[in-house]
Amino acid sequence: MMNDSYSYTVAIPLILFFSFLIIGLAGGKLKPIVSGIFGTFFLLISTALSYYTAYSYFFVDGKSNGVYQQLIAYDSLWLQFTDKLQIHVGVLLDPISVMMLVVITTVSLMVHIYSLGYMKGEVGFSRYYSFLSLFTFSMLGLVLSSNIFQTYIFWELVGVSSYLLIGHYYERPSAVAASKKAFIVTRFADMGFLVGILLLSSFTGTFDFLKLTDPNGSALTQGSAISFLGLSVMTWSMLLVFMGAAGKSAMFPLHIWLPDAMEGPTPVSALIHAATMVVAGVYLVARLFTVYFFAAPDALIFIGYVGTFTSLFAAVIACTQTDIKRVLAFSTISQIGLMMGGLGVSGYSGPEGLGYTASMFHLFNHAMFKALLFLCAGSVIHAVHTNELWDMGGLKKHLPVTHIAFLIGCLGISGVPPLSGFFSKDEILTAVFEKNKLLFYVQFLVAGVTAFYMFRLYFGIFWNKQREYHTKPHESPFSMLFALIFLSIASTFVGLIPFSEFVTPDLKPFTSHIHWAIAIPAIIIAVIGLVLAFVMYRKESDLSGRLSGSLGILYRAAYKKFYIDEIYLFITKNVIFKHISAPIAWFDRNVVDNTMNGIAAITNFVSMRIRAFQSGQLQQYAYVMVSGLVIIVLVALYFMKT
Amino acid sequence: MIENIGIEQFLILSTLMFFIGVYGFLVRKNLITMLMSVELILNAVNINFVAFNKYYYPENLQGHFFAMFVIAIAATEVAVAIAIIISLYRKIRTIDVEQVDEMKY
Amino acid sequence: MNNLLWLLAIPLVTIFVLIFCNDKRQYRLSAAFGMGLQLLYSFYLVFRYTTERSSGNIEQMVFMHEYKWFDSLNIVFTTGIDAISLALVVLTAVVTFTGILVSWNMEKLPKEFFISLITLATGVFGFFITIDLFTMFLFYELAVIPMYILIGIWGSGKKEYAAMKLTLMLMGASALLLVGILGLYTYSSTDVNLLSFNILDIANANIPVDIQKFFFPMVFIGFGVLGALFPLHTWSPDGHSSAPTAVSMLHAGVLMKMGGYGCLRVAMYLLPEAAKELAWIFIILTTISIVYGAFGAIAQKDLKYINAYSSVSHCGLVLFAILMMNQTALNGSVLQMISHGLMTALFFALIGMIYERTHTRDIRLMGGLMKIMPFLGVCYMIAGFASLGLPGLSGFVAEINVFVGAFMHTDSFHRVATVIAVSSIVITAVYILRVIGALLLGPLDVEHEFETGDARWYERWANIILIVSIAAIGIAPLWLSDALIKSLQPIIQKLQ
Amino acid sequence: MEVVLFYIMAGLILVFSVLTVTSRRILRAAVYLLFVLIAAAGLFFIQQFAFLAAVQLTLYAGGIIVLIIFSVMLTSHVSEKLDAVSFKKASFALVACIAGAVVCISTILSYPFPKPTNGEVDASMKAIGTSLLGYKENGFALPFEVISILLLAAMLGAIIIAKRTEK
Repeated sequence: MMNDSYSYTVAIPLILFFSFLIIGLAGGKLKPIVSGIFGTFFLLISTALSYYTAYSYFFVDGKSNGVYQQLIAYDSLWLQFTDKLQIHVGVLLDPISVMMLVVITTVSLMVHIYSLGYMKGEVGFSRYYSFLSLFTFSMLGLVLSSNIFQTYIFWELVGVSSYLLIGHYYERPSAVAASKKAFIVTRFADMGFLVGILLLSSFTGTFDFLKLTDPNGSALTQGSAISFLGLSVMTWSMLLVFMGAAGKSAMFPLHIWLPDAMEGPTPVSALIHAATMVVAGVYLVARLFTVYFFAAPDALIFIGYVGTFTSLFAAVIACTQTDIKRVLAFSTISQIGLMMGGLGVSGYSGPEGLGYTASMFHLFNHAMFKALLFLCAGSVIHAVHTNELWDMGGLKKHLPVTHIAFLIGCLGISGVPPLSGFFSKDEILTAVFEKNKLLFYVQFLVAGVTAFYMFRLYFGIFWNKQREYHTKPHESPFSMLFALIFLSIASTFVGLIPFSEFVTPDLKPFTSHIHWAIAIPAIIIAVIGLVLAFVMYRKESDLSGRLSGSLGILYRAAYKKFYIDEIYLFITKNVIFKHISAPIAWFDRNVVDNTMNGIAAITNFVSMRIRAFQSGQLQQYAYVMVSGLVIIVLVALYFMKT
Repeated sequence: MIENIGIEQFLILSTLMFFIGVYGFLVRKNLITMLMSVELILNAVNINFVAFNKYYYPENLQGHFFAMFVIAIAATEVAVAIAIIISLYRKIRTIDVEQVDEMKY
Repeated sequence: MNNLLWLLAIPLVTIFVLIFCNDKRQYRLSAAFGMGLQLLYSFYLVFRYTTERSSGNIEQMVFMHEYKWFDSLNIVFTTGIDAISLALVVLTAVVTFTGILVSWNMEKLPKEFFISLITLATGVFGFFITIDLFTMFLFYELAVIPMYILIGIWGSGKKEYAAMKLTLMLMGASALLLVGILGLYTYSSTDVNLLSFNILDIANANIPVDIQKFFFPMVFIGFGVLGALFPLHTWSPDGHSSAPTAVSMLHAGVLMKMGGYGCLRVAMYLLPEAAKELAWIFIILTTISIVYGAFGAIAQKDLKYINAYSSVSHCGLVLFAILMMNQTALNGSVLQMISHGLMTALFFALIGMIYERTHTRDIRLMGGLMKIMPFLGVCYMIAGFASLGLPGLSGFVAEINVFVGAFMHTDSFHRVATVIAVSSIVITAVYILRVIGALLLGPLDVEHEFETGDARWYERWANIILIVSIAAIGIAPLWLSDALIKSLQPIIQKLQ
Repeated sequence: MEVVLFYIMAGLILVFSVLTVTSRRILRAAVYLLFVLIAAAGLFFIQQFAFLAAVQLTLYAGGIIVLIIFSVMLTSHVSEKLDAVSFKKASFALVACIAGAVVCISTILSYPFPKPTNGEVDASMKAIGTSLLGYKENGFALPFEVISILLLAAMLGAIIIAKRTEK
């Protein structure tokens, strides 16, 4: 449905594209701080526009007859394959995209402001801001996509901006390797995504989200009938699309790039690798939820299992890591796993769609508190110049504001009421409980583990024993603290938003309540985790060492991230490089090329033989000529008499 | 008179002379002697021309003139050939045909 | 002004002027001026073409002119363009012009260099504007021969070997091609007096399927060698790596496109029935090409070799798309030709510039160049992103057209081939990022004395022109793609 | 009379031809060639081509042989003996030549030559002169001119080739 009154929304991403171009092209000539302020200013405009859009969509005219409308605010033809199959670039407004607008612009704005302080004096400051603009532009483009191919386009663009930002410190080999890994792993997943799109479009004949996700439309019924290897084609294509989503959202086993991506500047981790880009996969599944639910329910269940498994897997690893950013990275993976789990068990209409709503709710909350946690971590790193947990301790006196903000973040993620995480996690657990008991118990456990590792971090950084620091740690500048305070407030209160009034799979609002029967055990297990962490890490003690020692092999495996990286390394280095690529290069040089050279050599050889006739001996030529002539005459005279 | 000699005799004579010339051309290694063999061949041809003119076309002189032109051409040929032989001799101090095999491959 | 012979006249006059120039300044200025003029003229042609089309001219070819050449065999030099050839003409003009900018400081025999380069370009222009098989063949040869001289004299490394190999393989291919062309000529009409080399005439002739099946492989392989069809691609790595910068650009950027264009315009268009029956063989070969080139590129250490193998992969995609025989795929193949032409020209230009400063092309010996030559570094990254198909740059548009088109076939053979081809986007990412990582990023290798200094003005302009073209197609592909689709209709109708 | 003369001439020609190609002293070979040429001139006389015979004597026997002898003297010693011809080479050449001769002679003998017309040949100086400069039927003005150009060209060529090149 076209709606012209929202056509200004196209400016929300475009402003940032221009910001990218201006800062990117003029970057070298501007004073660094000027490009920073430029970028922030442009983003501020976008943010204001987004808030205005959200306000008018949710509270003024988004609803019609009690149902939220999917509005096409802008549409233009970008590329035409056939008369029917076209790529449009457009703006689709519906509850989740408007919600994402708010999330992205808010977090991004905070990160922009934060970075003014954090990145001050770094080389490549302008470059940093131009890439931030590029990223925000692409991310906004992604969520506003009206077309699955448009999603793919921006999907790739966020991938590349992530690559560029992870590799910000490009002189550090580890950063280069990490950025490369991130890009290639997600690229591999995107290949699945692309094939999924191709498969989907070839059966439904459209890329358009509105046509694809229309529950009464023809798109959903096509392709379900044809099956391949026991699953319907629709299921296959949706699984492939999920592969793309899993790559971006770091689902097991494609999660390996995210911890390494922490090589990038910390604000980047907060923006891209915690709040926005990594949840793009969740967003994509939510965007195509109707298709999953009606045409590929098997794929949906699969997503639920993958998400839940990943959340446990990552949570366990998070308990053993000592790099604070990596702990947060694994925590992100774990939380995204929960969101995927929530989506996987969701129903479609009315309160059955709680899983969907909860998942989006959690996405929203997670963006706030995880960005907060990362920015706090950034503030800590800024103060002590190390990422290593055991090199920190006793910082609560030096960094009071950061301390409080971090505490709020930890409480939020652990699901302690009345902070935001409590509400969304409770809804997810409720939804899972009603659908699948196994998944419920796993997620319930994850909630406890989450509280444990988060408070392990908290106590490790801020309590524990005071360490020796090269320079006395000091609180961060105002721009950074402003972002921390803003996000703290947000994380505290966003949980009170009645999300089910806004975001539901069938676009019809419903009212949800807190299920205390599930909420209370969840709070209890979170508190248990908290207390455990308190006991083990409040003061320096050998308790944790003894525990890890007694767990032995399990602990080491978790510490080594279950050797997944090593497996990948083995596959890429030994299998692909050594046993495919190098042999092909050898084959090309030695077999294919030598065949060609061999043909040349044979020609050469033959001609060397033939040239012996050309001896330069005049008499030999004459002799051949004479005898040849005689023979020809003989033949002509005696054998060709007719 | 000449009627007593058949044209075959002339032809056989010239054939023999021709092949003697060819034999010389094939076996003599000295370029000058090869040149002489060529002269033999040319002369053999001349005899044929003249004989045919005499026996079958006495009313005009085509064979006769051809023989004359052959003689003229033989003269030019010898002149050029000897020039080549001499300059060759200056260059490589030999006129042995087997040594003159630069023009190969 | 819309006589296409201008496209030949301008370079020829430039060559003529060059003959009378006598110092380096004059050579490069006159060469750049001539080719700049050519570039402007090609833009003017685009403008004329669009006005012509929008005024309702729906002829297959516009701006047709005929010049009787050899009456008794009915050889008529016919010029004419549609959107496909026009796009390639503009590509050629862009690449030639930037090639001359890149060779601005050519030290060795600059006059002869520019003359040969422009001669080569003339051949290419002629090839694209003619719609007469005989002259097309003639221009093909005209483009290949200067290559031998250019690589043999101005090349580096094993240049004689590379030049010989390249020329011999292309000549061998052209022998096959000639047989094919003569075959087409012989069957172009049932009346001996009406035999014709004109593509449009031959398209109307009904050539029997058996005959088509005989000549199709010849024509396809003949052009395919130029388009680096596996396993006849081996001239390309050696040739590209030995050639001087501008020649690599022109060669990979434009000459290899002649292969694709020929396959499309001659093999597919004139021999459609055989194409349908025999396509599967070549689909297998091109699929191998795509993956094989990409894997081959991973293991290389020399920048030019990496790029040469990447060209094998990308040109494989061109031929792959052509064989898919539907509108989207064919459109994708033409877009891929243009896109690959631009980005590979950019790559080779950059490699040349980097080589000038580092005196090595071995990626193991370099590192951290971004620090000392940021402009070239950024350009290289953009070229890399275009190559791995980043949206917003031309490579993406071409690739999705190819993939979507190929996937429209519903049988599993085509689909499996397509999925394998799609996998190349990952492998491409691997080698591109590997090069970027090893070359531009990481710590600066201080053991090697690199000449510092970022791009000079002419290098900047060459890069900027190419990047702007790549981005223009990548951001707004619709106008180009629509024009191409219209021009592809006659070919598609034959193939259905 | 003519018959006897013919056989004498023919005998001389054959004998001296063989000697020309077999003699190992080059100067002698030249002299033998001279005899062959003179004998051939004799044959022309027998057939009443007096002018041709005269040309043969002056040009061939006179000019060419002298030229050859000069060149022999320039390039080798008078007393020098050439190497003997290798048996292999000689036998191969002989086989080819005899085979050729046999083929030709057998063809000649088996061919039924028609009876000669026996007309008188008018080889007087006048007839030769008019034919040679005539440009109508039976006129040889064009070849005559061509030959003259050829001679000129050969003269120039010979001078240039034999000219000592300065180093």
